[in-house]
Amino acid sequence: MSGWRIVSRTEPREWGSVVIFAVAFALSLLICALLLAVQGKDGLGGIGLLLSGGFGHLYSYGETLLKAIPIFLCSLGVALCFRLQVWNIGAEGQYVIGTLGGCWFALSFPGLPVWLMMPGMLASAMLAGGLWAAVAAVLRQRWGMNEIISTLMLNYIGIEILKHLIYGPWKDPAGMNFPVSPYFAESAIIGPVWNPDFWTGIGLSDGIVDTLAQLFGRAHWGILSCLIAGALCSFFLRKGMRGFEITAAGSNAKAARFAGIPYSRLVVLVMFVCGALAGLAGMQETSATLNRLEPHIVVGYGYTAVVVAWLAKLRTMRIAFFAFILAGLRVGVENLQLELQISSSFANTLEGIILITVLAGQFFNDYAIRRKPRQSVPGAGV
Amino acid sequence: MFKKTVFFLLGLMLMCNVAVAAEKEMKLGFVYVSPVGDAGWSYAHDLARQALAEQEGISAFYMESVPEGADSERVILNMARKGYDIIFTTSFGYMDPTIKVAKQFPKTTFLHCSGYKTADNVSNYFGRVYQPRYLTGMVAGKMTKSNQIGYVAAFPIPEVIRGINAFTLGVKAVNPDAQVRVVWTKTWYDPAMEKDAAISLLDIGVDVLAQHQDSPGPQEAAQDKGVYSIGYNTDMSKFAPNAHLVAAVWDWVPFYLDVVKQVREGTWKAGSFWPGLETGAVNISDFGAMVPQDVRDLVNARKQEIIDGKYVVFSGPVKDQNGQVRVEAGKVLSDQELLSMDWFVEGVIGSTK
Amino acid sequence: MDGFLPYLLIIIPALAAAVSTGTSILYATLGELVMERAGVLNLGVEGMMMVGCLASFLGCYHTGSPWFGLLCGGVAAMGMSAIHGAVCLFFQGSQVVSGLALTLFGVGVANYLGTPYIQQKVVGFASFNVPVLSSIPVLGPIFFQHDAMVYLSFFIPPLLWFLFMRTRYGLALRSTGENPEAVRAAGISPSAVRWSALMLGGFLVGMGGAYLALASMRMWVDNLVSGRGWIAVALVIFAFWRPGRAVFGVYLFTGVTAYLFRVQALGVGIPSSFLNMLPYLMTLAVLFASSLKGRGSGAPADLGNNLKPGS
Amino acid sequence: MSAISQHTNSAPQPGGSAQPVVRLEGISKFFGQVRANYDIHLSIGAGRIKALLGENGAGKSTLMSILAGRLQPDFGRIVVDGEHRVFRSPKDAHLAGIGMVYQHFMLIDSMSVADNVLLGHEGSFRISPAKMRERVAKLSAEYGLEVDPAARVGSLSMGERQRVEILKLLCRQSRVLIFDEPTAVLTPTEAEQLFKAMRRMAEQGKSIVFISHKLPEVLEISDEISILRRGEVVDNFVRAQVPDEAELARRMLGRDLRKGDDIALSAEILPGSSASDAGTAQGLKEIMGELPLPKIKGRGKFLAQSEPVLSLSGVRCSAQDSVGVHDVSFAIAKGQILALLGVAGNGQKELVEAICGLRGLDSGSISILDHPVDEYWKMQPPHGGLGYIPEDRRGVASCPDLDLVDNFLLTTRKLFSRYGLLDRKRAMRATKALIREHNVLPGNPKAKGSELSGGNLQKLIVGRELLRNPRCIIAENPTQGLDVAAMEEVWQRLRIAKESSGILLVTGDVSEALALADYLAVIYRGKIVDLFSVEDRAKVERIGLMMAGSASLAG
Repeated sequence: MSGWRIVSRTEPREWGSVVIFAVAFALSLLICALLLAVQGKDGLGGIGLLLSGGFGHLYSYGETLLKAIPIFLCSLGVALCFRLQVWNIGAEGQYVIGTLGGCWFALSFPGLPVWLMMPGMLASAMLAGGLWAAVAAVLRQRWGMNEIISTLMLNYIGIEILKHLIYGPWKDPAGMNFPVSPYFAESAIIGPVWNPDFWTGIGLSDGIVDTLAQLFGRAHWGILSCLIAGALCSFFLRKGMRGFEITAAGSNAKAARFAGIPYSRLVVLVMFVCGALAGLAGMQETSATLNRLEPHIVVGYGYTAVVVAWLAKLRTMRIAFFAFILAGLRVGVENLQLELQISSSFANTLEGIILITVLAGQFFNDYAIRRKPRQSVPGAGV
Repeated sequence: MFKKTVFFLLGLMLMCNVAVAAEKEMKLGFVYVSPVGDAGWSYAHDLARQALAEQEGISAFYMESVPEGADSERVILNMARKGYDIIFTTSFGYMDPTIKVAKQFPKTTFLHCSGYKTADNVSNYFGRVYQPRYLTGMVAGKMTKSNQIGYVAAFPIPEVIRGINAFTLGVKAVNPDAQVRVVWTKTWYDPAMEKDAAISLLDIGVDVLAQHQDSPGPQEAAQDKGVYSIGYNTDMSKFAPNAHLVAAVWDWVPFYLDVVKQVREGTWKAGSFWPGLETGAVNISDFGAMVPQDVRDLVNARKQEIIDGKYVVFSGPVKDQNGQVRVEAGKVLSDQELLSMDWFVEGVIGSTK
Repeated sequence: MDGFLPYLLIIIPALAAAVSTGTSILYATLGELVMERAGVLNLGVEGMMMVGCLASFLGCYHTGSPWFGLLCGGVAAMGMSAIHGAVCLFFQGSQVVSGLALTLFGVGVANYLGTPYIQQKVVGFASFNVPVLSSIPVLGPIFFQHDAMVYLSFFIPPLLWFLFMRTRYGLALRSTGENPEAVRAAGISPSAVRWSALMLGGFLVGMGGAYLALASMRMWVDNLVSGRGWIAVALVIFAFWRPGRAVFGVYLFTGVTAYLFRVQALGVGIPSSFLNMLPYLMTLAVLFASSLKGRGSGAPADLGNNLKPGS
Repeated sequence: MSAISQHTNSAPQPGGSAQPVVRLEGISKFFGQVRANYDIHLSIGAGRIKALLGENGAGKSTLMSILAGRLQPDFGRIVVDGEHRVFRSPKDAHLAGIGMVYQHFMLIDSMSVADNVLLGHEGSFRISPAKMRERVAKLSAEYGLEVDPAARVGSLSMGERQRVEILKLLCRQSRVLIFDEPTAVLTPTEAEQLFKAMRRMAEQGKSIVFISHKLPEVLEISDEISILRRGEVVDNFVRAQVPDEAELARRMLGRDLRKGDDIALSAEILPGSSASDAGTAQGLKEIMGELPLPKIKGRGKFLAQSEPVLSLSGVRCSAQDSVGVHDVSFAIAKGQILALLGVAGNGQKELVEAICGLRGLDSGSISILDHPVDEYWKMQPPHGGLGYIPEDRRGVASCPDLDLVDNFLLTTRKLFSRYGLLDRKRAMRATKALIREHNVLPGNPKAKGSELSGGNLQKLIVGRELLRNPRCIIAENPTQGLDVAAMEEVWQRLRIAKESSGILLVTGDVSEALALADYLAVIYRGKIVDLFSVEDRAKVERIGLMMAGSASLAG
C-alpha cells in the first residue's frame, strides 16, 4: 500500500481545466517537436511554423474559420447527444446524408429563386441528416441496439450511398464522366462573407474592407448559421424546458422517466437535431466551397466533432473554442508540411498526440492524488 | 588536376551567369492527391519534382495527401500567397479550386493536370498515356499464352476506361483472339486489396496482368504467382523483377522544364496541353528480359509510327463491346470524345459501371 | 458465360483468397475480441495495426527474420494498447475518444516514421504447401497452400476458446467484462485483468498488421492497413464476441469480396457500392435480428465503462 | 401480540461458548456530522447465529460493512481469534474468514452458477466446467443450498441468487458469514429454506451475523440478539430471554409498537406549516401563488368529491425476473391513505411502475384522477396530479450531479415554464424557500444532489412533490433510512397532504402502516391477500401471517 490515493474531486476546479489544457497542449507540441527532430528537422522551428500557419496571419484566421464551421455545427449536435448519454459517433454519416438531401433539392429544382432555393436546401438537408440519425435513435429505443455500433455502421453505409449516387445517377453528363454532380444554380450557392462590393456599399472605408477581406478570407455565410445554432442551443439548454429535461435525463435516465420526462422522445429529438446540424454543415460545405457534389466532401469532420465535443465537455462556448483551435491546427500543420517538406501523416500524428495528452490530463481535473491521511485521530486508539 | 580546377571555375562562372540571366529563382509548388510513397501517380510527379529541384535556380516544394475539395483550395491559396511562381495541381478534383485561386493571383502561373478548364493564367495538361498503354497492350498480346489478359482498374472514369481501351486495341492488334478482363476495385490505393483483385483474375486463367492503380499490389501478385505483368505510372520492375514485362510510364521532367523556361522568359501562354510519345512526357519503360527481341522490334516500330504521326491509336474502325461500330473506318476519335469516354472496345470483358 | 459451371469453379479459389486476405483481419478481430471481452472498448485497432505493421516491417528489414519482425509488430501494438490502458484504465479517459485518438496517432506516426522505407522490400513469409494436407481436394487449396502466418492463425481461435472457457484466467477475463465489482469482490484485481487483456489483444492486433507487411505485401508502402481495423471492430460485434463466430464472420466477409471479384473477372458487372457496404450492413442486420429475437447479443455488460479509481 | 409482556432488562453479555471468533471493540464511524456507529462492542461466537436488530438507519449495515472490510472504522478495532486485524479491503476480511452477503448481489448474470461461485477459487489454471459444477453441487448439497450449478445466474430467482452468494462465501472457507437483510427479497418459502441452511451452517461451526428489522424471523432463527439504535448497541441478550415479538419490538423501538400512531401527532415539528410561519414574506406559497386546478381533458370536468383519485381494477402484469402483479384491484379516494403492505419483492415495484406508466398491463385497468393511466401520463398536469415519493431516492428521484434547483425542477418543471421556457429565477427562489421550510441541509441550492444525505434528500423530494398540490400521492417506504425526527416530519406531512389527496403508501414496515393508513392492503406474490380497515383489529392482528402468504385463513 502506497501512501497515496486517488480522490474524486467533488467540485472540479474551473481554472483547472484551462491550466491542464494548456500544459497538455504544450506537452504534446513538445512531443511533436521531438518527432520532427527524429527525422532531422528543426523541431521547435516546426512548432513555430505550425502555430503561425494556423494563427499567425490575418488570412489564416479566415481559413481556420472556414474549416471550423462544419466542425462546430457537427460538434454542437454531438454534444447534445452526449449530454443525454447517447453516444452518437455518427455525425460523419449524418453529414453525408444531409449533404445528399441538400444536393437533391439543389439539383432537382435548379430554377428556383434564391429565397425559395436556400430554405428548401436547408430544410431538405436538415431533414435528411436528421432522419438518418433518427434511425439509430429508433433502433436504440425500440430494439435496444447499441448506438455506438449502429451509428458507426451507418457512417460507412452513408458514404457508400454517396459514392453510388455520384458514380451513378447524379453524375454530371457534362463532367467528362468524372464522379461529380452538375454545378449548382447560382441561387443554390452560399456566398463568402467577404464581398467587397457589399461592404463598401454600406459605407465602410477601403482599409477596413481590406482587413476584413483578409480576416474572413473564404469564410462563407454559413458562419451565421453557427452563430444562430450556437445561440439557440445554449439558450434552450439553459432556459428551455426541453433543454432542462435533456440535462436531467442525461444525469439520471431512470429518475427522468419516473418524473414523466419522455425519455425515448428526447433521444430521438437530440439525435434528430444532431443529424440536422451535421446535415446543415455538409450542405453548406458543398454549396459554399465546392458548388457541386463531389466525393471529397467527406473528410472526417464527424469524428473531429466527437473529439471537440468531448474536449469541450459539451459546453457550447468551449465547443466554439476547440473547433477553432482544432481547425487552426489542421490549417497550421499544412504550413509546417510545406515549409519542412514532411509527410502529410504528421497532421494525424499531431492531432492524436494532443488528444491523448489532453485526455490523460483531464484526470487531474476530476481527481486529485492525495497523500493518505494517517489513521490516527485523537481520542481513540487504532 | 589543374585542368579540373579550371573547368570547375569555368563551370562556376557559367552557373553564375545563368543565375544572373535568370534574374529570379523560380519557386515551384506541387499539390498531390496521395502520399508520394504510393509508388504511383503522385510518385511519378514527385520524381519530376525532385529532378527539377536539382536544377539551378529552381526550388520545388510539394504538399501530399491533399484532399480534393475545400482543403485543396486552401493549400493552393497558401502556395500562391507565399509567392510561388508556378503551381502544379495534379489531380482532377483540384480543377475548380485552381481556377478560383488563379483569379485572385493573376501573376502566378497555374497548371492543372487531368482537367479541362483553362484561364488566362491556368493551363491544363495531361499526357496521352493511352499511346504507351497501346504499346504495352501489344507486348501483353504477344506474351499471353492463354489469350486471357487481366486488368485491375481503379474507378470507371474516362481516364481509366481510355487506358483499358487503348491497351485492348494494342492487344488485338497483335493477337485478335485475346480478351482483356477487367476487375474494378473502387480504390486508388489499397495494396492488399488490389493484390487480391489481381489474384482473382489469375484464378480464372489470366496469364498477363495490367493495372491502373497507384499501388504495386497487382505487380506483387504477378510476381508471387509467376505470371507476367504490365506496370503503370513508373517502372515497376523492382516490385516484380521476374514478372514485369514493360510499363506505361510518365516522365514529366521535359514538359515541366519547358514550362519553367517559358514562364521565366515570359513566353508562356495558357492553353491545353496533351503531350504524347513525341515529347517524352509519356513513354514505355525498358523491356523485361523475358520479352523476346522480335516483340521489342515490333513495339518499337509502332512507337516510331505514333511519334511520327503515321499511326493514331483510336483510328477506325473501332467496335464497342456490343459489336457496334463506334469509330468509322478512316476516322479518328477527337480529343473531346477521348476525354469523356465511357464505353469499352470489343475484346474487353467487364462493365463500365 | 457458358452456363453455371464457371461460377461454381471459382468458389474454391475465392475461398482460398478469403483465407489469405482474411488472415490480417482475423488476427485483428480476435485481438479486439479479447480486449472487449475484458470490458475494454478499443476503437484504435486501425492505428494499432498500422504501428504493428511498420514495426514488423522494420524488425524484419533490419534482421532479415520474419519471425522477429512478427514479434516486433506484436510488441509495438502492445505498446499502443498500453497507451489506451494508461489513458482509460489509469487516467479515466473516455474509451471511445481514446480509441479515436489512438487511430489518428497510430496511422499518422506509422506513415510518418515509415517515410524513409517506402518501397523497400523484406523477406517476409513465403507460401509453402503443407505436406499431405495440401493435396486433399478442395480443402487442400483452400486451407493448406498459404504461408506460415495463415497456418498459425488456424490455431488462435481454438486457443482463445480454450483460454476463455477452460482456464482460470479466462473466467476472470470474461467476468471482468461483465461485472468488475464482482471480480474485485472475488479477490481478483479487475484492473490487472484488463491490462493483461489489453496486452494480449494488442499483440494479436499487431500480428494482424504484421501480416500485411510480412506476408501479404512483403514491403513497406503507405497506409497498408486501409480501413481493415474498422472492419475488425465491426466483425467483433458481428461475431457476438465469440472466437468461432469471428472466424466465420471474417471468412464470410472476405469470401464474399473475393468471390465477387472473380465474378467480375468472369465479366459480370456488380454494384460495388453495395459490396463495400456489405460488412457494415451485415453487422447491422445481425444485431437487429438478435434484438428482434429479444436475445442479448452477448455484449460484455461492462463494455466501455471505466473502473472507479481509488476503491 | 395482543398482550405486552413486561420487558426484563437483564443479562447484557451472553456471548458464545468459548473464546469468540470475532470481537469488535469500541468501533465508531462518522459520515461527516452523522454518527453512524458509536463505541460498539460486539462479539461473535463460533456456531452461533447472532441477529443484529434495529430500525432502518440504526447503523447495522455500516457496522457490518466495517467488519467485512468495505469501510474502515474511525476508531476501534477488530479482533479475530484474539489477534488484532486491520481490514483495508474486502479481500483482507476474506482472508480472515469473514464474508458478507450484500443486499445487492455481486453476481455475473450471463455466467453459470458454478462460474460465479468458483470465480477466484478455481483451484488450478486449467478449469473443467464439469468438475466445477460437481464441486458446487457437492457444496450446495452439503449445506442444503439447492441450486443448479449449470444454470445461468440471470435466469435464477432472487432466492437462488442469494444461495449463490452464500456458496461463494462457503467455497472460500469463510467462518463468519454476514447476511444483510437477507429475507427482504425472499418469498416465505425461500426464507424458510434460507433459515434451514443457516442452521446447518451454524451446526458446522460457522458464525452467522444476521441483520434484520423483522421481528418474527429474528425470533425464529437467532441464538443471540443485539439491538442497535441510533448507532449504539443498546441491548444484548440471548433469544431465550424474550418470550414474544411484542417484547422484542419494545426493546428494539424503546417504545410501544401499538401506540406508534400517537407519537407524531402531538409534536409541532413542521416549521413550514406552523401558523406562526404563515405570514413570512417569502414563503413557498407566495412564490408559487395560487395554483388553480388544472384543466385536464374533458374541460371543466372535475373530480367529484367521492370519486376515487386512483383506482385499479383487475390489474395484471407479468415480469421476467419477478413475481409480477396478479389481479390487483383497489381504489383510493381523497382523504384516504391506503397502505400496501408486504415484504419487498412481492410485486410492489411492478405495481408502482405500472401506475407510473412505465410498465404495460397484461389486463385490467388503472385510472388516475379519472383518466386511464396512459392518457394521464400523456397529459401530465403540472400540478394537482400525481405525486411520487419513491423508495430509491438516489436512483429514481434525483439527479446526483445536478444542483438542488435542478433536482427541485425535475418534477415541478412545468410549474415554472411558459412557452417551453423555464423561469429559473423563480425556481431558485422557490428552492430556497423549500430548503428553509423543510429544513434541508446543507441549505445551499447550488449543492449537488449527491451531496445530500438520504434524509435531507427525502425532505427535498417530499417538499417537491407536495408543492405540486397532488391529488394522488404514491409514497414508497418514505421513511426508510431516516432518523426518528425526519421520519416523524415526513409522516406529519403526509397526514396533512391527506386532506387534499388520496395516498397510496407502499411499505414493508407494519408500524408505519399502522401509524398512517386508514386502510391496509397486504400484498403477497403479486396478489392482494386482503384489504381491510385499520380499525379491523382482528385482521390487524393477523397482518404478519398475511404478509407470509397464509391469506386464505384470513378470509
